[in-house]
Amino acid sequence: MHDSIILRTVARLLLPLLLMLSVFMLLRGHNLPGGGFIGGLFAACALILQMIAFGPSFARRVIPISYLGMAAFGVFFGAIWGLPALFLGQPFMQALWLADPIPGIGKIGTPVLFDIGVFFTVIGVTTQIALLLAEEPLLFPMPPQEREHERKGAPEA
Amino acid sequence: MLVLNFVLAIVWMALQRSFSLVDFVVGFGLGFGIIALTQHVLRDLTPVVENGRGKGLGSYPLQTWRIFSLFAFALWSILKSSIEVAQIVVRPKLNIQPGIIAIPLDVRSDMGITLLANLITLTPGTVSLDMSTDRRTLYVHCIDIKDPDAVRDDIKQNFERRVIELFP
Amino acid sequence: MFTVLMYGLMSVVAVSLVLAVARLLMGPSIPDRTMALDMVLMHVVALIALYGIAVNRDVLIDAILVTAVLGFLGTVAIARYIEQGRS
Amino acid sequence: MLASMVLLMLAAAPLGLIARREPRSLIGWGLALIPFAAFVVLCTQIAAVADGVRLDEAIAWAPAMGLELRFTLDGLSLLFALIITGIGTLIIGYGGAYMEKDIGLGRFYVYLILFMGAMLGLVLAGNVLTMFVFWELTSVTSYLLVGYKHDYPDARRGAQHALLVTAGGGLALLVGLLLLGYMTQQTGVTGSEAYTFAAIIAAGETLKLDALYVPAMILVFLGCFTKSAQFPFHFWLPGAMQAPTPASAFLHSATMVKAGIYLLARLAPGLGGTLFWETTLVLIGGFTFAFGAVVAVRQFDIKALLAYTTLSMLGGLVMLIGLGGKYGAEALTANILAHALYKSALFMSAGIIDHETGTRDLNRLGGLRKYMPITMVIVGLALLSQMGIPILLGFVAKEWMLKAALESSVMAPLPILALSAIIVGALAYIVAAWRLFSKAFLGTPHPDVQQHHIVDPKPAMWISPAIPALLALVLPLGLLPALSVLLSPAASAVYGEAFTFELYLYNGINTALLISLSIIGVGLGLTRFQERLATLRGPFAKIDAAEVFDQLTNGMLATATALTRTVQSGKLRTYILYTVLTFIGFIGVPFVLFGLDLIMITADSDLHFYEVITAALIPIGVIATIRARSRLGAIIAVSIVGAMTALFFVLFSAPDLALTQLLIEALTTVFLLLVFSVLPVRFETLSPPLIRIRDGIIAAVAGLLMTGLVLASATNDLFPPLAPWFLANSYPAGQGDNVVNVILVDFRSFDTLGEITVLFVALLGILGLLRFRTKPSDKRAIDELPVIMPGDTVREELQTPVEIGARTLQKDTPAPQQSPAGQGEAGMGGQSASGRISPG
Amino acid sequence: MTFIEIITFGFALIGVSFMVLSSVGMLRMPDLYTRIHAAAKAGTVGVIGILLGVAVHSQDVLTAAKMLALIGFFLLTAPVASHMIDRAAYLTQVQATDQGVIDELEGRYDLETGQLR
Amino acid sequence: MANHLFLPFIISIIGAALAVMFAKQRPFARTVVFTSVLSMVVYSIWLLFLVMNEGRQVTQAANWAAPFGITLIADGMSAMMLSTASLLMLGTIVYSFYSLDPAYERYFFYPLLLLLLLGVSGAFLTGDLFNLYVWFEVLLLASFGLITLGGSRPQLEGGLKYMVLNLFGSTLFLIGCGLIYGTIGTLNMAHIAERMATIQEPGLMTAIACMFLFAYGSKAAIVPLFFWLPTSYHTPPVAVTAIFSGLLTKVGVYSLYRVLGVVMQNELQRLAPFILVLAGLTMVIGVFGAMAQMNIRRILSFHIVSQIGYAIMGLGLASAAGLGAGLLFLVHVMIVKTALFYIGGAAELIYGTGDLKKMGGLAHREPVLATFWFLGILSLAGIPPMSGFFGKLALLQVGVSQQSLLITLIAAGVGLLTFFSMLKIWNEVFWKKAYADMSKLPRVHPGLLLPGVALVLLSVALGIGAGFVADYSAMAGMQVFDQVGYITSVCGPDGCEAAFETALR
Amino acid sequence: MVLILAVVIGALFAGAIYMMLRRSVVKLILGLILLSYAANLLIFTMGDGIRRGVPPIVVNGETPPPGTADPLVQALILTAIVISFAIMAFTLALAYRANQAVNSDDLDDMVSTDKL
Ligand code: NA
Ligand code: NA
Repeated sequence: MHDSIILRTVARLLLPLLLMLSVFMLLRGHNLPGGGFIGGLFAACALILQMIAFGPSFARRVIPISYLGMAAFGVFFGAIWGLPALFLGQPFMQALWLADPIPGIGKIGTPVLFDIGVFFTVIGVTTQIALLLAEEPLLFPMPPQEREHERKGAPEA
Repeated sequence: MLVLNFVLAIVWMALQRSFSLVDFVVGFGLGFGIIALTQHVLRDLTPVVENGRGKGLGSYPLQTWRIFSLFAFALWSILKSSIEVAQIVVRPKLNIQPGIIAIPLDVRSDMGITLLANLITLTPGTVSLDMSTDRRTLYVHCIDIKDPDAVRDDIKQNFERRVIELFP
Repeated sequence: MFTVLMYGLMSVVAVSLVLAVARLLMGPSIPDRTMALDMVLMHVVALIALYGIAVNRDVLIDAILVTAVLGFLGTVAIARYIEQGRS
Repeated sequence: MLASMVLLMLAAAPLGLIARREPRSLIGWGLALIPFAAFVVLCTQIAAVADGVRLDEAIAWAPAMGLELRFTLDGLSLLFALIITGIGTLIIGYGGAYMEKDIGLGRFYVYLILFMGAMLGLVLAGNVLTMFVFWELTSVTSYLLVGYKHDYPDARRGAQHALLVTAGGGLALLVGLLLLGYMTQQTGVTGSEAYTFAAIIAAGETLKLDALYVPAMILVFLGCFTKSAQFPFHFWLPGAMQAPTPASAFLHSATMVKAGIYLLARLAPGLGGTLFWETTLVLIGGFTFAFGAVVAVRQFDIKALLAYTTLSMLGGLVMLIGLGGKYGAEALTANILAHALYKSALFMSAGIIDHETGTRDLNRLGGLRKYMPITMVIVGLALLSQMGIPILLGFVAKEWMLKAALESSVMAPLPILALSAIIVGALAYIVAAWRLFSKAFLGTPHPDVQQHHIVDPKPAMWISPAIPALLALVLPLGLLPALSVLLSPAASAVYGEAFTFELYLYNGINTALLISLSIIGVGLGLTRFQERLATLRGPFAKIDAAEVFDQLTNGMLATATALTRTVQSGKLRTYILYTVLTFIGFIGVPFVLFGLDLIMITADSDLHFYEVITAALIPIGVIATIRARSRLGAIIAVSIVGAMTALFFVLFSAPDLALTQLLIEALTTVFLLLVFSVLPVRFETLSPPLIRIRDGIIAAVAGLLMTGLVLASATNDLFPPLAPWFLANSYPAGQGDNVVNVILVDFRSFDTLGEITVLFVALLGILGLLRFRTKPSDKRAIDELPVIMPGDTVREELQTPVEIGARTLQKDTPAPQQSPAGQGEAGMGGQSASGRISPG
Repeated sequence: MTFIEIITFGFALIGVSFMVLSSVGMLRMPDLYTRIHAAAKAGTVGVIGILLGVAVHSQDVLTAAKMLALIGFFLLTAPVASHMIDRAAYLTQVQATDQGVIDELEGRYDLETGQLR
Repeated sequence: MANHLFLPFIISIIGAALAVMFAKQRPFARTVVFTSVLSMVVYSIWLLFLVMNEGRQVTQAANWAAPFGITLIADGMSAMMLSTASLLMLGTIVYSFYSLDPAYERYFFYPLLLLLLLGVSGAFLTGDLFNLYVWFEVLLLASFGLITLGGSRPQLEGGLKYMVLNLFGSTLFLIGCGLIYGTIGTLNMAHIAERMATIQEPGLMTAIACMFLFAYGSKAAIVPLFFWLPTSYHTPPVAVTAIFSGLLTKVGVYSLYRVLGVVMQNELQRLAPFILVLAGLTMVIGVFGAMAQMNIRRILSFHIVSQIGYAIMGLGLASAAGLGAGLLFLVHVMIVKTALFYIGGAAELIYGTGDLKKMGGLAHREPVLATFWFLGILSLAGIPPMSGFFGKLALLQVGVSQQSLLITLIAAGVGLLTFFSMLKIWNEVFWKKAYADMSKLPRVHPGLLLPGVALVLLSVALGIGAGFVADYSAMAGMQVFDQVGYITSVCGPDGCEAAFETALR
Repeated sequence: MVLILAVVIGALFAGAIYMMLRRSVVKLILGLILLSYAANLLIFTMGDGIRRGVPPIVVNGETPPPGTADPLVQALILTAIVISFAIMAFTLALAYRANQAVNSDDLDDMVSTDKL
């Protein structure tokens, strides 16, 4: 069934808006409801919207980075920001803050950078899982007889 | 694309609740990054200004006026027809003749079609059901069709005319 | 006084929410239920907005409203997969 | 000195592998130097021990558990140690010649030397746990020796029976010894000291009065009776005859089976003398003595006959310990020595006969006197000693045994019972001995015997049995006083006080002598009816203890199968049902018992109508999910629950939660659609109404329990919570206004680090799950191999528990292989050994 | 009550009443397609009303701008949802009410190829 | 502040992330994982001796003071478990090099192993209840991934049952955390311990303690919550089953020791008789299950359940000596059971099946494999001088000295049945002669033997060096049972309540 | 409100268990989802009181008043939600693959790994 043009156009329109919103959610998280998880989920929703509108293969090309790589990078990025404290002889992941806030973004410290790591992990994991699940029937189609049995039962849907 | 970038910068400033230059720079930078990252998705969302196909669309201020007039008209027609539908719902006896009508379209661009379809759906009483594969005809379900042709003309005159000015 | 009115309105929306859920439970076909779910989400948005007014913390609720609107993602997904006969 | 002797011998075991190469007989005698060296060292101690010197060495092993390697040398230990090393030397030499053509001799010697070291350690141990360590090692090495020819199912079965019975008894013994140690600790002795024999014996008086005395003794007896093959645990000994003859000669006659006797003797001074002790030992010992002897008469396989006489003598020794007193102790030491000598000689001779003629079946032998004169002499001497014919050591030992019974101070009926058992046993000994001698050496040779060119073996082989046989004759003639130097310290160790005694051949007419001579007379008379006696179908004919043990095992396997099949049914639903019922039981019972009164229901003043609606819609959503008739309907119903929860979080001031819940809600719906849209459409209700009602009730009870727990816990404010600290420190210390997020990325950032790892692992798992599909490889190496080798499996190998279960449950199937030839009451290895010629 | 509050309540009331009407409409309407009209109405007028109320109540230009952006965002997504549901319903043969006068879409779908003339 | 405690986390998280990021360069990814585990082994053994000399090591994550921040604490028990776990993981990685077909590597087999070790190490080192839940979930998900990797039907069926039952257990653990916070108001284990100590009579706390007994009991596969183990453990490749047998149920037991042993001691005393009953049932049903099987890995799997009964007996004896004995037994059984899986797996690879009826004649064919299998079952049956003897002896000794004779006799009896079912494997696979000519069967690869042999030798060494091990586990047992010592080392000399009040002012 | 919440949690828990006891894999998964909802709501009730309109947000620097909602509980639930989401995703993938391998949605067909 051909995908509805209306859905596709709206999806494309929403993409930049939602991504912007997700970054905003991430950065304001420390002071107002938001943060790494919520920002990450936002961005993931935006990408999954593309998947629903255009199908998984298109969604994979929306961002030219492998989502698995992004997830691994997120974990790595999140973990390394605990190390600076260790070098100063403090316990792992102790918060270290820059003296004055960066205009336009706000105070930056290891917790915020850790939150950015969380952000990328969430995007990478959620989107990759969605794409894996969506591509599954295309790569390994269900055995045919399964299909007949399905049609037999009058689908209420 | 540039327009989109500016829009994003403005959105960023609104979100940040501060309109300083620094916020604009940050907003624009972020917008630039996002558009660069996903530009092949956004490629043919032709913004109003750059579309030069025939019809000499006149200058930029005229376009902005048209946007606002479309916006105002939309709000007005939403209110009007929602009251109509409300009456239908409230009246104890339901005498409505719902049905699906086909409307030949002149508008071509994605944005145009989407805007038109959404406007039709938004005005209660009409829901755009589907678009023919060759994007020639739009099928709309109406809650109460006294005279099919009247409805078709009403939609084409009021909505399509205004939309086509913006997104041919 | 104003807040009491607001709570009143919220209760009205709550009743309307129950009606929407009724449709969702009865709805013969899945598109009925999907539409009803969409209605429920609208009512959630409405309740959150009214609550924001009543408790006077408008700044907090904007993020929530955006998310509530994102609920449409679920509705669209359901519709999308119904129509593909994949169900 | 003692520790190094034991540990060196254990360490020397691998040297046995030299015997993989030729000439094995020479290597055998070379290796015999190991035990011989120990024997010599021990001999140097005889004098010192006789003067009451008591060597005591200890190496700490696990002091926290009272475990140390403590070795002591007193009379009793010396006697056993000398037997072990002396006969050990002969056995190893003999083994080299006996298994000259078998490359496995290397492996055999490793096990044998390991056993010898363990046995030595057992008898020299000063600490009960040290003894137990070696006790278990002897069981294991015996298993390996009996199962030497493990290709044959009978060997495996015999080995398994031997190990399970002795190891089972060993475990009971361990608990018994721990009880003894614990009781000794109660009397004030601390640490590993409490586990030494000396301390236990010293505390004997108080231990005997302790309530735990009887259970401890029962457990210790279990260990000893299984090890020393007392009735009803005797059946493993005949089964163990599957072992190569050198092993049978060494383990299952002279040493290992005497471990139980050694332990009882060692504990006797401290824990002996109670009514329970005496009655148990005399009854069981006496019965085994008589029973074993009687059964021996009916055997056709020489080794089986010797096995039954061995377990009978072991019964006798147990009885002697029970009888107690000086004479009991003396008789014990004398008989231990006498039996060790003649039985090892007989076993080795049986090996020679088997080695030369190829069979041990008395029906297929006969007339060997013309072919094997030397063997005949050796067997003759040994049998005379077994029959207790005067001037042989056996006669002296039997004299003392009768004296012990006559003079014993134990409670009334026991001495008479003991005496009658001795008489019956002695008579049977005589008949069995004569039957062995006459059928093997006298009479006309059996046709098989005639064809083979049978002759006496090389001296390297007959020298080993010859020495103990000669000693049985030489010792009584002149060395009795010298012997008492060895036996007195041993007897005094068993009796508890030091005393000396003299063995004598003749010391005037006394009742013991008269009984002994009359026994000989009657015995010789009975030999005329030996064949009829051999085939007498007594009351015990049908019970084959080994068969009973097998049926017990199969019965247990059948119950195990039945239990597992019901418990582990495979249905996930049943597992979840059991789990939920356990949940209700584990948490419900204590909660109902103790927690109910804590439930406080407080009115909530500013409750709003819309809050009630929001909350009420959640259960409605749950019911909708349950009753949904299609998957998409169910997904939508679940969405209501999610949406209402999110709304609830908004209304009760948890913005971050509401945001996360709504987003997760949308994504969950998408994921569910992606997967469910491919699964089958209909939601037919699969289970019958009755099941659904039952599940409903269980679910409701679990829900009710959870409601109760929530009510009891939420209103409980016994202690101030942590929350205020986070509210206070979020801005100043955490540099952030959104306290929840500050907790997530700073205060408890370690949780969040774990959480993103959870996400990451989930992704890796899903990636592997969806994209990685291994093809089941169908080619297997074993498929082309020829079917299981048909063969010498005389008895059906333990089939799968399933088949056994089936077989055992149908009661009527006949026991397999009722062999035609006279089925001995408890034929060796449960099989008619007569028909089997066991190679090598 | 202050003037601002009155206006807020006004907008909110309009919004809520339209929502209630649409809920009622959803229950009363004979078939799915007519019900979608009622639902769409709630989405549009109902929420817009309440959001305008919030904008007014906040007495802050920025929040009001944000609310307008939100209304815009909402106007973009709500119709798409209704459209998708309507389309899905038609494709899976959910029958319309018998009072239906005309159906110019009749027979235009070619289910196999997914084309629509 | 013992900041070295963070090393295991840093090593494994960054190691795993790198291994996935550079998954294309297979050799690099493999060495990253190997060096990570190797350094974990070295670190944990160093920690073992550090704790022995200097006592408990404590630090606070992100430097927020107890009871508010997350505490990491390593005492004797955690050091013992951590070093054994990382050693076994090293063994599994070496074993996988030789036993596993390379395709597994492309789907992140080694990073999953490393993350499993991360979860386990986190559970051993954390001093915070909710943080324990998080590390539980890490190791759970890693185990879900590992058990299903390969996608064969048995793996999927078994994996589904494994997952659902474990999820139910871990959700109840989460609910338990909630209830504890609701009633006791804190999440720091030391603080909970201090506050719960003031509750004398049985009440709601007993029900909540039972909930933890249920949650950790289902993870430790005690009766009647063990169904997930036998149905799924025999389905993945042997290397996976081996490491599962050494780690997963043991984390459940460790959590029982930590939460019931340290935090809820009053409740432990009350529940002790009930726990002993569970221990007995677990021993018996586990060994009965093993006797009914005719497949190597299924027999060994049921034995895991049976051996957990012994560890629960240690808990049921509810004393420093009991816990010490339990720990000694636990370390022994982790090593020996994993070794038996390695060796059993090597035998299986020769025949291509684990069905005893199709195997046989291996004693002559592979004498080294036979010898170490025999030594392994000796150790499992508790025959001296193997480590098993000391494990069992310690438990029986404490059982006797605390007059719980019934459980002691059951423990001894089940030991015999264990030996019986292990002998069945010895008889059928090694001694029975099944095939006339076995020359066509493949020979066992030395690499496959290396881990199994090494661990059996370790069991012998632990037997001979039992003095040190016994002392260490006795010390560890005392450390666990010494609630005051635990509280003061986490929150300072005047306890957590005082620290709590000063911080709030 | 605590009573209402307690009843809701009880209903969710009961519904979850009933669904998990069904033979269809799909219902089992839905049961697990309801179970995680029950757990999350339970933890929420365990917070330092259930309060309206006082989110744990610091307003221009002052410490939030004592009646503020419990932030710790909210942080725990947020973690729990995300973890149960990851687990739900894995459960779905596994149920899908199991269904594909066994070609049936009925759990009673998945007993092969326990056959003696
Ligand atoms: Na409309
Ligand atoms: Na509380």
